[in-house]
Parts: sequence; C-alpha cells; structure tokens
Amino acid sequence: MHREFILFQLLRSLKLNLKLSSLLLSTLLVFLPGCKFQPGWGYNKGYAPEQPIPFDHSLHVGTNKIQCQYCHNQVERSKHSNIPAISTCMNCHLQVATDKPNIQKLREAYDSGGSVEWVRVHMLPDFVHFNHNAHIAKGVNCQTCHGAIEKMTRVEQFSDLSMGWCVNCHRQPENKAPINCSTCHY
Amino acid sequence: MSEIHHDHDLEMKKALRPQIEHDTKYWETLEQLNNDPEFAKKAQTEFLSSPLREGDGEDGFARREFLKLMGASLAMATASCVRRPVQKIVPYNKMPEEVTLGVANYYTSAYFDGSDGLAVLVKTREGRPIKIEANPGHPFSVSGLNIRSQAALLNLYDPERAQGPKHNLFNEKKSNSQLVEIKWEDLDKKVVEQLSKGDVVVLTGALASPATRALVSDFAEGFKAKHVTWEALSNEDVSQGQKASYGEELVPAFRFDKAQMIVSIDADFLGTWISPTAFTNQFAQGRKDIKKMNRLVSFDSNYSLTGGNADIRIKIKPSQQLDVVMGLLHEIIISKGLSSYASNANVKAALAPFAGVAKKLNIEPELFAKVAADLWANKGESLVVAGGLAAMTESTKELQIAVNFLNTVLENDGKTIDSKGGNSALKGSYQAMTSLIKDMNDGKVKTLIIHRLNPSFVLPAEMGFEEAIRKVKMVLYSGDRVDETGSHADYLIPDNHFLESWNDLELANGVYTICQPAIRPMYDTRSFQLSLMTWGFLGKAGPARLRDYESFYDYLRVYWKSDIHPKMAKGTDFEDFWQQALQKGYVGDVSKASNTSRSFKVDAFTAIKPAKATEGFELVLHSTSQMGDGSLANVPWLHELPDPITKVTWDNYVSVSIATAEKLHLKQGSVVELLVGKKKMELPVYVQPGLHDEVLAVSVGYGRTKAGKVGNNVGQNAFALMSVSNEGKLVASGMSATITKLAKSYPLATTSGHFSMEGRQIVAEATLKDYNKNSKSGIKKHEIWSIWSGHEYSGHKWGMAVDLHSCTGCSACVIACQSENNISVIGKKYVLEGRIMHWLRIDRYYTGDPADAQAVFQPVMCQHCDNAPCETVCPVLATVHSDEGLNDMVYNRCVGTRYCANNCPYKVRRFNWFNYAKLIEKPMNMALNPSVGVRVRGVMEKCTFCVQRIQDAKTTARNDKRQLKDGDVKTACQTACPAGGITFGDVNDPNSAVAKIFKTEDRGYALLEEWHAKPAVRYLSKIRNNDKENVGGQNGHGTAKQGEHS
Amino acid sequence: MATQYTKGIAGIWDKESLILKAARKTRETGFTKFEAISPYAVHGMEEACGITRSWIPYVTFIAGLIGLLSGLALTYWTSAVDWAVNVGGKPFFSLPAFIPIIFELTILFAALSSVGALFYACKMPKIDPPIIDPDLSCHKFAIFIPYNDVGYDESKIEKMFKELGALEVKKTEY
Amino acid sequence: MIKRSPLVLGNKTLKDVTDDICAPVERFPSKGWVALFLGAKTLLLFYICILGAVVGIGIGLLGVTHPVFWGTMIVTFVFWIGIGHAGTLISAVLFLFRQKWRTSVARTAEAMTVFAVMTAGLFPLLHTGRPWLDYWLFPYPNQRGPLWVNFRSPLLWDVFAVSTYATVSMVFWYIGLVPDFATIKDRAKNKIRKTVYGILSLGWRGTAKNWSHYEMLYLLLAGLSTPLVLSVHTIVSFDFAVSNLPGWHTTIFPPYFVAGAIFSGFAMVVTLMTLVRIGFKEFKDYVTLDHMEVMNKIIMTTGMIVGYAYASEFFIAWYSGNPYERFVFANRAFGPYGWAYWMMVSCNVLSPQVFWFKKMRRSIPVMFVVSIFVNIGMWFERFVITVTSLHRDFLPANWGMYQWSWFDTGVLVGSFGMFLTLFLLYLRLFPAISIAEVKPVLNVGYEDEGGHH
Repeated sequence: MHREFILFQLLRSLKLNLKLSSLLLSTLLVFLPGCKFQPGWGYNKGYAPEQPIPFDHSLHVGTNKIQCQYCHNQVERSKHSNIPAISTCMNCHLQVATDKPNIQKLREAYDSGGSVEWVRVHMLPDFVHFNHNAHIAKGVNCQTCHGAIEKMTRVEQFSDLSMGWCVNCHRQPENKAPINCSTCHY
Repeated sequence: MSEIHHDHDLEMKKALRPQIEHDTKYWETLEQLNNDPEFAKKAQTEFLSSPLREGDGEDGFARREFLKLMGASLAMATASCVRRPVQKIVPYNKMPEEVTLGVANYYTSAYFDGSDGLAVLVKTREGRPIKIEANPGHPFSVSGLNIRSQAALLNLYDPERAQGPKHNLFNEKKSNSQLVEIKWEDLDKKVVEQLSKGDVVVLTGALASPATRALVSDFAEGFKAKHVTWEALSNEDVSQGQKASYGEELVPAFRFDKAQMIVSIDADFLGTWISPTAFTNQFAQGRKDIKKMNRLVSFDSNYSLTGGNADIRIKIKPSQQLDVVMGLLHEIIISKGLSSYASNANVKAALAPFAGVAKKLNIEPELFAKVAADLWANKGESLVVAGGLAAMTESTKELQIAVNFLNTVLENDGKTIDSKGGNSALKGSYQAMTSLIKDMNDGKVKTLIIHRLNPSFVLPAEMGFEEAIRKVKMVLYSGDRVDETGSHADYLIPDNHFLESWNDLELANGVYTICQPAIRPMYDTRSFQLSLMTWGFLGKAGPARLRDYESFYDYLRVYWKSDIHPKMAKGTDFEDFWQQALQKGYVGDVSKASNTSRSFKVDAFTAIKPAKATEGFELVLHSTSQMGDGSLANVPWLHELPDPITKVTWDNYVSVSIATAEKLHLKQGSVVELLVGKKKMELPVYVQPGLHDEVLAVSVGYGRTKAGKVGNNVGQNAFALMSVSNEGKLVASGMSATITKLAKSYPLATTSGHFSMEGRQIVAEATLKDYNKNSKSGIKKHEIWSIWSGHEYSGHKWGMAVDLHSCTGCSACVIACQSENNISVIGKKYVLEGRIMHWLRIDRYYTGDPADAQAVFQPVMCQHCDNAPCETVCPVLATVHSDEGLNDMVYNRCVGTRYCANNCPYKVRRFNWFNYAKLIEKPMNMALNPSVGVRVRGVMEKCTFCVQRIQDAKTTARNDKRQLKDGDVKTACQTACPAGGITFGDVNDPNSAVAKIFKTEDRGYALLEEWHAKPAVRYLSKIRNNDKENVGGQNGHGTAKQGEHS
Repeated sequence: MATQYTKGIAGIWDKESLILKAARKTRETGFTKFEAISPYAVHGMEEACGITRSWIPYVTFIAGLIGLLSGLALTYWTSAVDWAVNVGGKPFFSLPAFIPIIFELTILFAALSSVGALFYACKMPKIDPPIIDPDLSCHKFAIFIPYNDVGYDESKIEKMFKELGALEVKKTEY
Repeated sequence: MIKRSPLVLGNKTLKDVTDDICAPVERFPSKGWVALFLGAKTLLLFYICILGAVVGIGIGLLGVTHPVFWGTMIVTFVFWIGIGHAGTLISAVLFLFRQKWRTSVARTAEAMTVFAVMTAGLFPLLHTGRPWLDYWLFPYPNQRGPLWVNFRSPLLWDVFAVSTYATVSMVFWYIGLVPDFATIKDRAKNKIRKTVYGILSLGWRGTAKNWSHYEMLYLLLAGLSTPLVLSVHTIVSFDFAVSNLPGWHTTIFPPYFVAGAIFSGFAMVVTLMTLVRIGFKEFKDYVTLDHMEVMNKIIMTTGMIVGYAYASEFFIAWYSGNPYERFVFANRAFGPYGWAYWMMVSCNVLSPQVFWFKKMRRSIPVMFVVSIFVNIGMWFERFVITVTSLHRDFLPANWGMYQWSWFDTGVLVGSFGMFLTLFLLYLRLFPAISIAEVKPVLNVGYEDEGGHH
C-alpha cells in the first residue's frame, strides 16, 4: 500500500513535470523565436506613449488636411524625418487656437527659446540606418509604415519595425529594393 | 564706480561702431554672438545649428551632441517602463536653414601648422565638425591632406583643453603654480594696465594669416610692441642660406612638379620639410607619366620618408651633407668642366678639397658621378634641396649656400625654384629667439604675449628660456592648455581652436584662403586676434581698425576689402568676391610663370671650407610627420599611427643601423644611454635597416610633460638634446654622441612584424628600364580557373585601384579612415599585443641589401574579394557579399568567432577584444561619425569601402534626380591621399576611372592573385627610376619563384 | 496503475544453463506470453524463448532517411530558396558544403528514434515496476508465466519449474 | 585455437561481479577520493571565475590577438574533443569488431568521452566575442526575415557535429547504464537511493524480449556512432582544413585528426585507468594488465600514424611547390614556435616507442608517464597547428606572436578541474564497469569453449 502511494505521488509529480515542461517547451517554441529573444528596443507594435502636449494627428492631418511634409519637411532630403521645430507649429498657432492651454504651453516654450520634450515613438537601434528619403523617393506612402496616422489622436507604432518586417517588403520583386546587409547596416 | 563707467563706456562705444553688413548664409554671426556677452547669453539657448534645451547650459557641449538627440547613443531614461527604454526627442525651436538632420554640411577652411599648410573642408553634422576633408582644386594644396590637419579635429574635442581664462598666482620668484579662474573683464583690465607700461613683446609662430599679421603689426604699433617669430621646426636655415646666397631672406617656392631630377640632402620634403603635403602632390605629379617620370636621389642620414621613396637612396651621416653637395659641384664643375663657373678660379679653389668625395663617403663613384651627370643633363629641370632638423648642423649655412650654388649652376633658380612664390610666413627664427631671451634676461621685456608656442618644451636648457621667462613681469599665454610654457604664464588666455574662429591664410604667395568656423567655441575661449583687438580697444591704442570692431571677423572683412580685394579682383563687387572666396575657400593662384634667375653671391660660396672628418656616432634629430613639433601630442590618433618608416607607435627611440646593433649587441627594445655632450638620455633602440653605421637618429616632438593624459610622458623629449654651438648657433644634428647599453629593455609597439617580403609577390616593383621594355614587368601573372562561373553583378560593382607608384607611405589615408569610420584608439599596451584597430594599414617592406635597404609601401585595406574567404566561414552570415560587390560586415549580427579574420589572407579584419568604444572620453565622442556605427565588444570590423559614403552619394543623386556618376563616391582614404594614389568607383561603369585601370593598366595586379579570392582592389606596380635592370622584377624579389603550382 | 501489471507465477534459477533449458521447456509446453528474466543478455535466450528479430532497425532506417531528407530540405530551403545570400561567391545551393549537416542530422534522427523505439518496445520508462526478486539483476534468472496465458495452471507450472531445478517458485505480479 | 587469457581475473561468480562493481557506489567515499574531489572542485571554481572574467571583460584577456585570432580555447577544445573519441571508439568500434576485452573499460571510457565532450563543448561557445548570442548559430525561425545561418561554415558543421555527438554518445552511454542502474536499485537498502536509481533505470526489468531489443539497439547505436565518431573529428579538422590558410588547408587533416584523437583518447584512458586501478582495488581484476597492454599497443600504433602524418605534411608542403605552404612548415619546425613543434614530436612520436617492449607495455608506471607525455604532446599538436599557422601567414607585415597570458593558463588548467570533477563524481555514483556486459564474458579464458562460442 505504502509503495503504491509513493508510486502515485511520483507519477503525479511526473505528470505535473510533464505538464510544466511541455508548457515551458511550447513557450519556448512559440515565443522565443519571435520577439523575446530580442532586447527591449524593438517590436513595440502598438506603443503609444503619452506626449507632453497631446498633439492630435487626426485633427491636423485628418480634419485639417495638412500635408505630412509641411511639418516633417526634411523627410524628402534626409534619411531622418525631422520632428518639426516649434517655429513650425507657431506658423499657425500664433493665430489659431491660441486660447487652448496646450497651445499656450507651446507658445511659452517658443517665446523662451525652449523646446518640447516629445517622447520618441518609432525607434530603431543605432546599427540600423533607415533612410526616409529613399522610401519617399520610391513613392512609399507614409501610411505604409506608419499606419493611418490621419486617424490617430495619439501616435502609436503601427509596424513592429523588426528586421523581418523590413526585409519582407524589400524582397518583394516588384519593389526592386536591395536586400544587401549594407543597405541598412554599416 | 570706474567699472560701471567702464561698462557704460563699452556700451556707448558699441553703439558707435560701424555696422557691417552680414550675409546670413554663413557663419559670421556666430563669432559675433560669441563675442558679445549679451548675445552670448542668448545663444546659450539658441545655437544656430543645433537643437538646444534649457537646462543644458551647464553641460557646455552635450547639447550639441547629435547622438543624444537622434537616439544613437541610447542615453536612455529607463524610468519605470518595462516595455522599452523611453527616449526623448527635442526638436529645434527654430530650424536653422542650413541644417538638415542627417545631411552633412561642408565649410571651407584651412590648416597651417607653422610650416605645412593646406586648404580643407570641414564636414559637420548637426553643427559639429566630424571630419576634416581635402578641398580639392586649391592651387597650392591641390589635393589630399596630411596627418595632423586631420588629427586637429580631435584637438578640438580634447577634454583637457583650457575651458576659460586662468590666472596663475605666482610668488616672487615665479616658482610655484596656483591657477585660479578669472573673469575676462578682470583679466583684460590687468593686461591693459600692464601693456601701457611698455616693453611688450608678441611672440608668435609663423603667421600665415595676412589679416593676423596686419593685426599684430597694428597692435605692435599701438603698444610699441615688438613682434618675434619663432618656430620649433623653423626653416631659418633655408631663408638664411637664401640671404647669404642671393641677398633675399625668404623661403622660396620649390616646384617639385617641374623637376625631372631631384636631389635631397636630408630635406624630408615628402614627410616633414616646409610643405610636405603640397610637395607630395607635386612629386607624384612628376611621376604620373611613368615614361617621363622624375628621379629622386636622396642622401639620407636618418631613414626619412623621402629616403624611403627615393629612386636611389644613399646613406650618409650629417657631417657629410656638405661633402655631398660640394662633391656634386666638383663632379660638374671640375671633373666635367661644365657650367660658366668652370673658369672661375675661386670656385675651383673652393671645390678643390672635395675631389674624390664619393670614395671618402663610401659611395660608389660611378653612381655619384651619374647623379651629377643626371643633374647636369636636366639642367633647369632639376632641383637640389637640403634642410630640416637633420640638416641643422654646425655647417648648415655652408650647406645651404652650397645647395643654392648648385641650383644656380644647374640654372634651376627661377625655374624649379621660385623665389617669389614661397610662403612669406615662414619666418620662424632661432636667432630672434636667442636675442629675445637676452632681452628678457636684461629686463627689457615687461610683457610677453606668447601665442600657441611652446619654447619651454622645445628650447634646450642652455638657452636659458626657463630662467629668462621668470624675469618677465607679465607673461600672457594664448594657447589651448596650460602646457610647459603656459605654466610660466601669469595669465592663460585660452585661444579658440582653428575650427572655432574666422581666419585667413596665405599658403603661397598670392593664394588666399579663408578659414570659416565650423562650430561655435565650445568653451569660454577667445581667439588670440580678438584678445589683441580687445586690448587695443580697452587700451585705446593702435590704428582705428584695431580698436573699432567687435570681432575678428569684422577686422578680417575690412582687411580683405582694403588689402586683398583690390589686389585679387579689382573692380568687382566685394560681396560677390567674398561670397566666392567663401564658397571656393580660396582666391588667387600660384604663379605659373618662370621667374628670372637671381645672381649668386659667389663670395659666400668660395668662403666654404671643408669640415673636419669625424669619427664615431653622430646624432641626428628629426621630426616625424605624425608628431611634428609635438604641439598636438594629446591627440591619441597621432600616437597610435605607426610611424611611416619604422611602424612604431606610442614612442620615440634611437635608431641604429643593423651593423651597429650587431656590434653593440643591441636588439629592438634594448635600452641605451645616449650621451650627447653632457646630456644623457635613456632611450630604447630601434634597429633601422639602411641607416648609416655611424648615425644615431632620434625623433623630436615626444616627451611632452604637460600635454595631457594622452601625450604626457610618451617617449623622451629629444629637443633637449639640441645644443648651442660655440658660435651661439643652435645645432640639432651632427653632434658627436655615444651610446651605452643598459641592462634594461623597453618594448616598442611596432605594427609591422617583418621587414622582408620573403620572396613573395606582395609589392610588385620594377625599374624604369624594365618597365620601358615591358610594362608588365615585375608582375607574375597566374593562370586561374574556376569550376564555377560565379555570381553576376549587374548593377554597380565597386572597386578600388591603389597606385603603389604614387604612394609615398605618408599615412594620411590611415588617419582619414580612422576619422571617417570611428576607429578606436587602444593604447600602447594593446598595440604591443598586436591589436591595433586601423582598417587601412600601410605595410612597409624593405628590399635589397639590408644595409642599404630600400623601402616600399603598400596600403592594405579590405580587398572586398568576390570569392571572399571570410564570408564562407562565418557561421551566422555576419559577413556576406552585397550585389554591388561589397564584402558587407554586419557588426550587430557578429557573434565574434573570429574565423573570418583567420581565413582572411590579407589579415585586414580587426576585432574588438574589449569594449574600446567605452574609452572614448567626452567630448571626444562628438568627433564620431554618426553615419558609421560604433562597434561594441566582441565584434569584428573592417574596411567597408566607406559604404556610408556610397549610400550618401546615392541619396544625393536621388535628390538630384540623376544616376550615380563616376566620382560621386570618394572614399575617405582617397580624398586624403595627397599623391592621388587611390582611385575608387564602379567597375561596371566602362567610363569610370577605376574601370579603365582594371581593364587597361598593365601595372595592375591583385594581391595574392593566385589565391583566387578575386579581390576588388588592384594594386599598380611601383616603378623605380634607378638605371638598374631586372631588379625588383623577375629575379630581385623572387616573384617568379612563387605561386606557380598553387 | 496496479492494473498495468498482471498476476502470474514465477520460477527462479541461479544458473544460465538451467534457465535456458527452462525457457525452452516452457515454450515447448505451449506458453506464449511468458517472460524470461536475466541480469544480462543470455546467449541463446531469444532462440529458447522463440523471440523474433527486433524490429528496431526498420525504425532506425526510416528515421535516418527522414533525417537525411530534412537535412537536405533545411539546407536547401534556407540557403537557396527562402533567403539566398551570396556567401563568398559560392553557389546558393552549395551541396558539398551541406553534406556534413545532412550527415549529422541523419545520425541524430536515426539514433534518437531508435532509442525512442526501444522505449516503446520495452514500455519504458516505468516508475518502479514490481520485481520478482532483487537478485534477478545480479545473479539469478527467472521465468514468469502470466495467469492469462494458454493452459495456465499454477500447480502444473510449479511442478514443471521444480523439475527444471528452480530454486524457488512464487506467485507474484509482473 | 589459441588459448585466451582470462578477461576477468580471480574466477569470479556473477554475484562477485555485482558486488565488486557496485562496491564503490555503495560504500562511504575514501579519503583519497574526497581529497581529489575537493582539489578538482576548487579547480572547477577557479575555472568558473576565469571564464566569468573572460566573458565579462573580453576575450582579449586571453592571448588571442591579430593575427593569431584563435588560441588556447580552440586548442583546448580540439584537445578535449580528441580525448572524447576513445570512449565511443572503444564502445562502438570495438563492439562492432567483437572485441570482448572492451567490456571492462568501455563504461569508463564512455564516461570520459561524455565529460571530455562537455568540457570541450564549452570552449567554442565561450571563445566567441559575444557568447550570449551563441544561439544565433542555430537555424531557428526568427523575426529577422527570417535570417538563417551559413551552412557553408565549418563552425556550423561543428555545431551540428559536436551537439549530435554529445547527444548520441550520452544516449549510448546511458543506454548501457540502464541495466546496471536497475542492479543498483535492486541492491539498494536506502529509500532515496532506491528512488533515484529507480528513476535512472527507467523501469528496466531485463526480460528476454527487452534484452533482445536492447541488444539490437546497442548494435545500431554502435553502428551509428562509428561513422559519427569518425565524422566529428573530421569535421573538427574541417575547421582548419576548409580554410585557406597554409598549414591548415590540408587534405590529410581528417584521417590525421581522427588518428590523433584515438591516440590522445587512449592515452587519457590509460591515465585514468591506472589511477582507477590504484583507487579501486577491486577493479584490478576487471581492468587487467592485458587490457592496459592492448591499449598501449593502440597508442603506439596511432602514435606512429600521427608521426607519419607529421612527416607526410612536410613532404606534401615541399612537393606542392606552394611557397606559402613550404614556408609555414619550415617555420613550424624552425621558427619561433619550433620548441612547441619538437615538444609535440618527441611526446607523440618518440615516447610511445617504448611500447615496442612487452615489459614496458605492461609496466604501470611507464605507461602512466607515457600517457601523460602523449596528452601533453597532443595538446601541443593542436597548439602547433592553430598558432604557428596563424602567426605567420601570407603578408609578412602582419606577422605576430600569440600573447600568452595568465588567463590562458587558467583556462587550460581549469578545464581539467571541470573534467576531473565530473569524472570523480561519476566514479562514485555510477557503476564504473558495465556489470551486464562483463557477466557474459566472465568465462572467457576459463573454459575451453572460450565463453559460449
């Protein structure tokens, strides 16, 4: 009797172990090859941090139909898409909506010669050299990578910005894009 | 009360000052902002070319730090967010017009180190200079750069630069040092007070800036000051020789490009003498057309870069320099009876004792006669030069007179020597320094203003500078740190870096170059010029233009308007002229016309007496192209750059010949005691092939004690070995010396393990005679076949050609590469372990008899092999081939197995054994190129053919809506090469320069071709113009022996 | 759990020659489900018990084949199909270079599958199954006849075992 | 028919065999064992510290440098992998050749294999610049495209070969252990022991059907291990042979490496067996002087094969006419690392020659000393191959030296700590001689039939 009890215990623990280990294994199989092998910088699809001034793209782009390049004006010339200078905001907001507290905050920064500390949404590690200019020149829409910015009240990361995501677009024959390592890594 | 009054006065004065119209495109406003205290305060929060933040004021430069803003350095505020590190982006308040994030701006400027000058472009990214580039097309420095002009970038970011004015609270005897900070206002007040007491001396180096020269003379006029010019590495011997020979005290322009036959007696014109960069360019031009190439004969007492590149190098010792020139004259005038002087009895009498010089000097008489005959045969197209530290012997004046006479005999004066075209700035004088010291000792100097000179370091003890300077009431030091001399100064007046100030330079007579600032002064510094102007203003002294402007920029423009514009472009609009000058970086041209020859004072020549023959060792001091006079000793790039000849880093040493080493049982790294007169110095030994057996050569510029963390106590200060002769002349060479072996050793960090090519075809070399017979001479071709056709490259296919015939080994490319590609400096310990990081290295081999070794140089970078052996063995695909023929190295994929490096036949791969990037001290990180990743520990790195430049060029072409064309992509090494030895481009473009070389150049060969890695680099064989045949070709290096079966 | 094991009767011997004889006799008597237990692989036991040749080699062969094919597929697909990269100017499908991988995968699959097959065949692993006598893994031998075998008769079997020189005969569970 | 000398001395019964072999597992450890174990464990801790420093600070702590990018770690890796060959060879190849004498040494040789492979396997993982990214060497699906691995790289072959070898040899060893674990379980008096060994024995009961499958599997595994063991060192030799470095790029490497591996492996078996015989007196009857003599014969034979390979390399270098190749070999013998070369030759080729004499072959002290020499020599062989080929290759301007540091010594010595710790634990916890395999050959040499044949 006693022995059977031990046996039973053993078997139970074995079953438990099996369950646990199969759980562990499936976790490994499902998640490890995916995102969790990477350090925390990437794959933050859906990241939408709160900004110091709740700039509303849906209002500016969606409703008011301001062109992207009006503010991100260097994107055609440079590999970087610049965050507009405060003076760009002030082009309109010296007149428009001057009574709103956030605009007043902006105005304050402008007048004092300061700036706004935006929280960065899209971030690539420094060993990736993404070139906005090249993609714009090829006729890639902003929305292709950044999603329906015109509908976002708060900007969120639309694509996972993983290497696979880049490469899967680059390797489509119709895109005629290079997939050399040195296209991005140098 | 008086202060308030003073301030008020200042304000009033400012209001009354004439307004200068400023154009907005360039940088002039910055200087202005900087110099106006109120403006400067505002500028704390608004710097034109970089985004600023409030509260960053205390961190003087961090705000300009691109990396922080663009997220490259990941200065992360991790906060509580587990998901990802939060980064903040801070946009500009107002976007400066000229700044596009991620796109570099170039500003024209120029560099002058007291002797060598060249026009440069300063590459800036987001408002910080990241690289010094060549300004091609400049009439004087046609292309390329030298080592130190590029390294000066790091000097800008030197963490140990003086960051504000300082006052030294001296005791009575000025023997202590107690530095305190001081406000500019207080300093200026004290200074002006003292200046008004008279007896002012301004001690500067060679001033190549015409505006500064004018300003100093305005100042001198205002304060009755004396201007003394001195340089550690002066060209006084040349100008004094010219004075004695022709009556004109000047340094003429030497035209190596016009010379077919060049004889150099210890004048290292390719490395250190006068303008080595421009000379290298000229010299290479004279060799480009191989059939008509020039010939360089070098009589070398140190193994100099010029000697290494000579077609015929003849080793001598310093005391024989005069003998060589007189011997050549004897050959021409007496033995052959040539020239109009052959009938001059006095000349003959003076030459008589020099019969049989060749034998005496142990030179093959036929060879010596041939040199003389060649000189005569190329009459008017030959050039004889002598000079430099190695020629600063007791008879240096005689040597110069003899050389001048030889040039006159050869009718070179006015042809290859242009007395009018030289750089009029080269006036540094030891004589002037000697009399200044005397004046100081006599109490005739009350105020001494020193601008960027370091006499305390350079001058030997017997000149008594250290004692003399203590007798000066007030010493003002306008330098960039409290160095050896600065520590004797009452006030340290930190000078701007040349990249922080406006300036102009006259590099050759009639060629004016403008230096634009590329960054606002990083610290509370003030340019030397502005200091003089401020004192002029406050002291109410000097002409109006000294007092009336609030920045040197204004002075400069006024000067150009009044002095240069009328001369260069009379009748045009000054603004247009100014704009053009800014854009091109220069105005004017070097004189191309031949001058008339000057009449030679034969008396000076006939007075020459033969020197006594000497026995035993003679000391040769020489400067090196990396260290120069030691003023940039705190720049790590310079220390880590292997010496072009010896390949030693981080040290100086005493070079001895192989026979001497054997005789005294010395090995590389044995420590000896060098005894010169009464001076002793312990130095490690370097065994130098091809050195004269009675020569001990030591380089100067090392052994700084107050340069900073990097430069302090690296090597020994060999300047201290200079001595003052009985006639009161300073002698740097030819002193008799002895060495004693000590029971110590001191490892020298060399980067080249082996002298010999071991009979392998590495540097293919042929003589001109061989080449004329067969243009493929010296190259062993291999039959190569493959069982597979290989991949096709349909688009671009990048390739490079390196002309070993042009390469002088000057190493400018190495520094260019280091600067462009963020290559780590690792320090002596690790270099000693063989871990130097340079992507581009210059291999130096010796050929021929070791006692008379000839050097060859070969720049080796990644060869971007089509069948790259490194790629095959990488397990993780971290190095693979791009469809443009590049051997891509993906740092972030690399796990560091190092198998690739093992399998690379060229060993061009470098490994990050430790986290070297962490050694970069702030603000040095600002010199990093943001287009190139900084490598972490444990990854392999190597030359990428400057892929970032390829990508940038593509972006530019795309923005211009055009195809990429030949010349759009220039690698860093290519732009830096003063000899134009590197060609880069698309091999698939049939019209590109590089494709033509690949297809048609007979001298082309691939390194280790038989290994069938199919490199994308072609080397072009070196041709030596030395009358020999079948040497260096099939037999000489045994190239035929190898590879036949492989 | 207990139901896994069957009741039956077992005889114990201490000589290799006796157990062989006993096994042969048991088989000749007509038992088919009996087990002969020995501390080591006794030569001739298979023949004595009428055990056919093990089927594991077939598993090995097929698993090896699968390993070979999957090695080939893995190398071909990743190097030449999914992302063909120019490595050292070599063909995308560099078969000679892939052979070591294919070979190793063949061996790995074959070996591990064979072990798996043994586990299946021997119904291993088992947690502490009942044993007839602890000395059976040392120096004794046994034959166990389960109750459900054809012609199972405890007394007859006991008698037969005694005649065959069994040291001990006991009813047990196995 | 030749009269065979007995494989097991002392006319043992089956019970004696079980008692003898289980004794070290069941009794309290001797003082000698404890002392050795503590020593080895200290060495292991030291090893962990050294490796921690190397991983934490940088691989540059070792002497690896430009141009000698591989050094102690790879040298010692090949050394241990080589040692790891004898076990599988004895258990698999000799099994296929029906060499009955193998039974008493096979288990320990296999254990040695497993531990040597474990010790070795750590090196390629840790010698990378960024060991925490080693998993990139496995072709797993990922979000980089997916970006696969380079199957053309010998290092990747290594990954597959070494991991397959480690797996299969461990399985092989374990399968052999299963019946013996059952024996220990059945003898156990203590509940914990019974449970632990019970789990380890996987419920083995030794029925005839099981034995039938078991023997078949053993044969299959032996059959699979034999090409595997040959392939592993072949592939390890490919790390060198597939490169294009003179001195590495040699077709003789696979057989030369395999022979060298057997050579060093047997030397290590002899070293360990002499020690085991001293430590566990009861094993003297199982591991007899005959066994040792046979192994010494193999050592001498393989030593001469290795010597032949050395000579042949030189001949081919000369005969090829390839100047780089010629230079490397001349440099090997007469260059700055000539001392290492001559150390290798004298240890590997000359010292085993004493085994021409039967007296020497059967002398425990002599064979112990020779086996140590062979181990030293074989380490130097790998050092010579790795370092002297790299330190002077194509472009003389790149020539350099290996920068041996204290960390190199630490890594080398420390690896013995790891190996010995594991081995000593094995001696205490596992039946060091295969009980189930010895029993059928008990009679060899005692009866006229020579066992059952």
